[in-house]
Amino acid sequence: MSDAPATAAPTTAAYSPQQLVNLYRMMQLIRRFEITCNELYMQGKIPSTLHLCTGQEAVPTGVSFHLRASDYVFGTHRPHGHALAKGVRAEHILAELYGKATGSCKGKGGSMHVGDMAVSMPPAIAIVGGNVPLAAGTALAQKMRRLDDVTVCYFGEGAANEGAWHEAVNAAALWSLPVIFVCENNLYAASTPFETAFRVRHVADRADAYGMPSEIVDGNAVLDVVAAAGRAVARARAGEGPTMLECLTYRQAGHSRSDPRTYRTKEEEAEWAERDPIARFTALLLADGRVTQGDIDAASAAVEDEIAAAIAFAESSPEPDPADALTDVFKD
Amino acid sequence: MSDAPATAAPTTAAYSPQQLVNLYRMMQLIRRFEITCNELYMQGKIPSTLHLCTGQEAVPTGVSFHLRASDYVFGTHRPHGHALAKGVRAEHILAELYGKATGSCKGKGGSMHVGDMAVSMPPAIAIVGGNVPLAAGTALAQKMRRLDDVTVCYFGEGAANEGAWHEAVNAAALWSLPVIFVCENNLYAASTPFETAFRVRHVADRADAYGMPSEIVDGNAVLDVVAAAGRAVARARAGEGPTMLECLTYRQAGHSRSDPRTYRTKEEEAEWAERDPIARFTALLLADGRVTQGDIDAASAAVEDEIAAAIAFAESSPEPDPADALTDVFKD
Amino acid sequence: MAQMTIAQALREAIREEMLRDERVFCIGEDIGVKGGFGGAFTVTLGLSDEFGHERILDTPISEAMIAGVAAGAALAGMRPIADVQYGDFLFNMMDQLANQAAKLRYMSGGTLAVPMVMRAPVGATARGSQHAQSLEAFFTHVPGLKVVCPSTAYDAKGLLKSAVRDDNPVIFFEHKLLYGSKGARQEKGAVSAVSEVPDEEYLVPIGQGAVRREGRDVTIVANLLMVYKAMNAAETLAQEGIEVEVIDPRTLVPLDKPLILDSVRKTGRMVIVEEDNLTNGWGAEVAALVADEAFEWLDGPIKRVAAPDVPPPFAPPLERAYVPTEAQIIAAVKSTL
Amino acid sequence: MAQMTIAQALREAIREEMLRDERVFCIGEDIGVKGGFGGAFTVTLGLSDEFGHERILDTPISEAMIAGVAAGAALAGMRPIADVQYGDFLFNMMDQLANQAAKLRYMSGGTLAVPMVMRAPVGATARGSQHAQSLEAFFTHVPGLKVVCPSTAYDAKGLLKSAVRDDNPVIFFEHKLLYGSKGARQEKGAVSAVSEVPDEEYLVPIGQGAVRREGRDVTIVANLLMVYKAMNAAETLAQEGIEVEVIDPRTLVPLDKPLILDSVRKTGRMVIVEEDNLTNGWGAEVAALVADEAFEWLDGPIKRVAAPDVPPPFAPPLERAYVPTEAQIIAAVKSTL
Ligand SMILES: Cc1ncc(C[n+]2csc(CCOP(=O)(O)OP(=O)(O)O)c2C)c(N)n1
Ligand SMILES: Cc1ncc(C[n+]2csc(CCOP(=O)(O)OP(=O)(O)O)c2C)c(N)n1
Ligand SMILES: [Mg+2]
Ligand SMILES: [Mg+2]
Repeated sequence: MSDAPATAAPTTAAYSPQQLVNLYRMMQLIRRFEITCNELYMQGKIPSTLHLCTGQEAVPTGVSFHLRASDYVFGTHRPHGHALAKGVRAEHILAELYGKATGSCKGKGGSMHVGDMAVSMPPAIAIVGGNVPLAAGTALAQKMRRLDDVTVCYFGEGAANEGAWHEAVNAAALWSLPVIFVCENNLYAASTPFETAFRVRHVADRADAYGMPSEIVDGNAVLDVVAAAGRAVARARAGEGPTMLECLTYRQAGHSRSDPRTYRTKEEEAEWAERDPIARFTALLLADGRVTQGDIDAASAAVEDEIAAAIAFAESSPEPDPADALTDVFKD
Repeated sequence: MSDAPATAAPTTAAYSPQQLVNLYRMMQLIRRFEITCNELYMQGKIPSTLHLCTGQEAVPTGVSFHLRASDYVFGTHRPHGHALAKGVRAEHILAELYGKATGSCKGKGGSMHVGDMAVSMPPAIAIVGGNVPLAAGTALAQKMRRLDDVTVCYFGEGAANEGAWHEAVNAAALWSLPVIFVCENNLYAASTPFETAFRVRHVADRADAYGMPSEIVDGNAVLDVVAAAGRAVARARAGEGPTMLECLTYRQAGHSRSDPRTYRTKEEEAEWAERDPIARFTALLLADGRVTQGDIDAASAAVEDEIAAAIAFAESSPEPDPADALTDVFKD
Repeated sequence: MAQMTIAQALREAIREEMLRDERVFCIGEDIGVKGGFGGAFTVTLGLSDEFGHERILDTPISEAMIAGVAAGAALAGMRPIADVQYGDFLFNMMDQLANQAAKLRYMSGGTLAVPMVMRAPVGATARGSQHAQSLEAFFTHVPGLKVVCPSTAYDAKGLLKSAVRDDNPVIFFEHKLLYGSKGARQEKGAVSAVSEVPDEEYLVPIGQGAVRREGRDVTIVANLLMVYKAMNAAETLAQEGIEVEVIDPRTLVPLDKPLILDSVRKTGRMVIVEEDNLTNGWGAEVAALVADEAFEWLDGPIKRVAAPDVPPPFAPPLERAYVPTEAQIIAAVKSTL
Repeated sequence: MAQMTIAQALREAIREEMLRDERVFCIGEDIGVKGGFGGAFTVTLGLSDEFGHERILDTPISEAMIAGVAAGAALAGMRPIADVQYGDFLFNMMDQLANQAAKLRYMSGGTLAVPMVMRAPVGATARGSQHAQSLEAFFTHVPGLKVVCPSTAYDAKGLLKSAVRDDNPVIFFEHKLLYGSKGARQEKGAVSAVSEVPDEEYLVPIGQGAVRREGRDVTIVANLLMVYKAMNAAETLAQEGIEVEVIDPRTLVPLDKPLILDSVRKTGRMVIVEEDNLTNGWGAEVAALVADEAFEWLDGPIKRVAAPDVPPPFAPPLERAYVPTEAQIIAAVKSTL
């Protein structure tokens, strides 16, 4: 069943100051990483195209709060936040975006396919909905191998109209697989508004059609995401099966590279800017008092260092040898 | 929303004796056609394989009660009943099964692809779920052309787990297309029981996920099907959009050709034999009194003549010229 | 006469056909949204203002539905132009194209027709493995489908109009680097395919190739972006006295076999250039055709220049090693002499 | 030594691999249901009694899910053997096979592997257009996939075991008329592919073809059912003094190029026989290979015998006109002389 987002103001009480600062730090890292990518893209240092997740930082941050290195995460065409939150190092992602040999996929993947098997993140899948069957597959393996690891599958609301999504979500429910389906509902699929693609009001409404529990979450309230993801991950680890989380959020940037965003209103953008997940969380922390402005500034400074280091790493890294284009197709 | 089948005993009052006899006659025609096909198959006169719909006659009979020649119908791999009810002539279907040049598809289609464009039935689609996008397409054409024709799309419950089904059902709901999705839920997909493929109890439960109205119907009570289909067809003709009808029924024969049916119990088969749609309807008619045993016998006799004529036609028809294998690929 | 990019030429073709025939409509993702992109490469930009959102129909992200709805609407009397944002996503609709649209007429004994166009952008543009493939050969192998691949604005307009009027399913491939898309949708490394487009209506018939350059020594058959690389290679080779004939098949199914065979019978040497992966690319079929029907005229081995058998890589240095180059074409031509 | 049909040999291969390696499991429709069929052609019959329903996993009718779940489970340490009831349904899972399973390792920079087997029955058996195609060429054209097509019980067992142990996605084609399925699943027009299967374990390496008959005059390359038709044709031709060498590639990717090229260098003449549709069938690739690398040794045109470019028809007389015949093979061989 799916209800409206919990409106009760999220409480910080359940978390240590360090945990709270870490949540801030990760959201800030994702935000600054994306903004930096955009600048570098504009400078022509990153080829082709980019799908940025600014405004959506709270979702992967809150979900990954509960994940281990051995848990699988499948990202989408908009995967930088999924990867950073899962623990892929900023320098390895940025090097991948630059197409450098030191990238997390040796430059073969690129922005839409960042991942790092060192932290159990396969290449992000840029076929909308295409990652869902794969995620059901890793979850099936986790179940058959009697592990208590879980799989997280991110998808945008637009993916819920793909056939592969339907087939795999049904199988996950049917077999009680340890997978959490995390919908980042940012109201648009490229230029297409939610209502242009759905007659129902919520993606979570569809979970019922598979007999799968679901929750609708304020995706811009990181502690709400932490709480909901905590319930879902616990269910999965306990062998109680999958959960669908619909996180309501908003993409502050364009869909990809220089998207003029003329398909939505400035008013709507302004409204959502009000609900910026980082600003909201910062205000909450300062009101709460256990975390000080000093802690936040320190975390922000650390993020700047990490970003600067990532740029230095990416720019100083070697390009792949053209001959490598022919390797890594088959494993012998 | 979907509720349990209306238990109220269906009433004949709304229909003329002629209409009632016609319903009987069509169910009897389908029954006798299928039984005859099986005999001819056993005699080696029909090549390859057969999917018979004995026990399910009430569904297409009740649905087609409301259809015109210009309404489209898409059948499944089990299409003989869909075709007969839509008005494809028994002789043209049987000739098609024999692979004769006089078949409704010139022998190019065969049992799994019977159809006849003369009555707006494209070849049945043997890719499970594959007919659903096509049906949304003909319905879209009907809507764009401002016709008040409708499209009927039959599918077995097993098809509801196909991605194409999901994508097309969503589109039909989204665009309010004049299509009726008729699920023949006969509890099994080949050897696979419903519960092995679904966690939900009803296919109709899924209609909610698309914002589409649905009804669960006793698929072995022809007047229940007539009534539910009447509501759905009326909505579609009035431009009010699609409906999903889940007709609960049972396949009395095996899945295909000589299926030993060892995946289900004799008890279950016996229970459903009790609910045989033709026997039930006959009893209802005789109890009701407006239709006499004589009327029924006359209709049955007419059916036997039609079957005999169909066999004579099929057997006396010429085989296709081998050279025709190369024609009908492209239209110039 | 107007100078047009391929994106403009395709838009004009769609406009004219929609004005000419009310049965024609467009269906796809992000093709008509107000304030949107006009599809992934601006081809339908502005058309929803002119024709409305029923005839420029935006869909959910449901490729199998798009293809199936187009096929169903086509058999019911409409003439859909369907749009997929990247050719790679044709795999999501493969059943509807290869099992349904392509086979429906045949299964019906020729009693129905499926006049639909499926437009698909192909080509590697540093987007990585899932937004870069050239997929022609997956469809030349499907009986019942026609396959078109224009390389100039003139051909793009004339062939799209012919495809819309064709009574059969047509897979219409467009190369991302040839669109000449402007603004937000401009592509790095794009090649100008701008050409003169007559003001008066014209059609380019499906099934006719074009000789882009005459030559007596070696025949090159190349499509889409590779036509331009082949022309450059031919130019370079001419300076060395090697006269290459460059043929742009323009459509792969039906293939203009006489044009190709006659050229090889003249030159006795053949090189095929495609961005598609080598093994079982459409070039293999052209090679097999020539090795059968023009064998006696062949004076040297048939060479193919194609992408290697790897997925398209992302990093530019790797992608440059993936996409066939002029140097490879020149070397291949010489190896046939 | 035991005499086995291909269905039995495949079942034995699965049994042995499942006993040997607990990571191996089967996934598909109707493969393990109690009292059911053991898949469309009885290959997994009885295995769920022995291994249980978790390791012989029955699925909903969801091909994209089956392929994607197999790929996902494979990259997470399992070794799935996936099953599709008819090869034609591979189109429903094309994205998961061609965009995901085939590309995942490459996109990851070689940091993961996808050891899965996708089993698929092919061949025309009077079931009509959607249950009859031969689909090899759709997959030989996908970099990252291996393609296997055994024609004997011995090869079927040895190759399936090798496929299960291979660290890459393998598409494993089986011909409906060669299974030798019994009882309810017996096929009209079946050809016996029964062969001696050793009691002790053995593997047949992926990538090695087999010479089925030696000959000096003409080389025939044929796979699956066509191997038998080619052998019969060779027998007939021998009576006319024409000595044909028949090569069964057994795997199409990787292809045993040396075996084929050496044979053509010996005979100077080549005929390719496939049930796949002619245009861009796998035979086109073999022809292109030979026209390039063995050109100097060729003494005549390369001929292909394949299904015509039409969907598979239903009626037996039409189907007989569709499936390549011994007479066509004999004529093709003579036309190369
Ligand atoms: C199968 C497929 N169809 C279309 C696309 C093109 N495409 C890329 S992103 C996108 C929109 C996705 O929207 P959503 O799933 O909501 O994710 P978001 O971009 O909003 O994060 C589309 C249509 C694709 N990559 N894959
Ligand atoms: C895409 C696809 N997958 C699998 C099959 C094989 N198959 C044919 S009928 C069938 C069962 C269909 O069950 P259901 O949809 O319930 O229809 P029913 O046979 O019960 O009428 C299956 C799995 C197919 N024809 N198409
Ligand atoms: Mg979105
Ligand atoms: Mg059923």
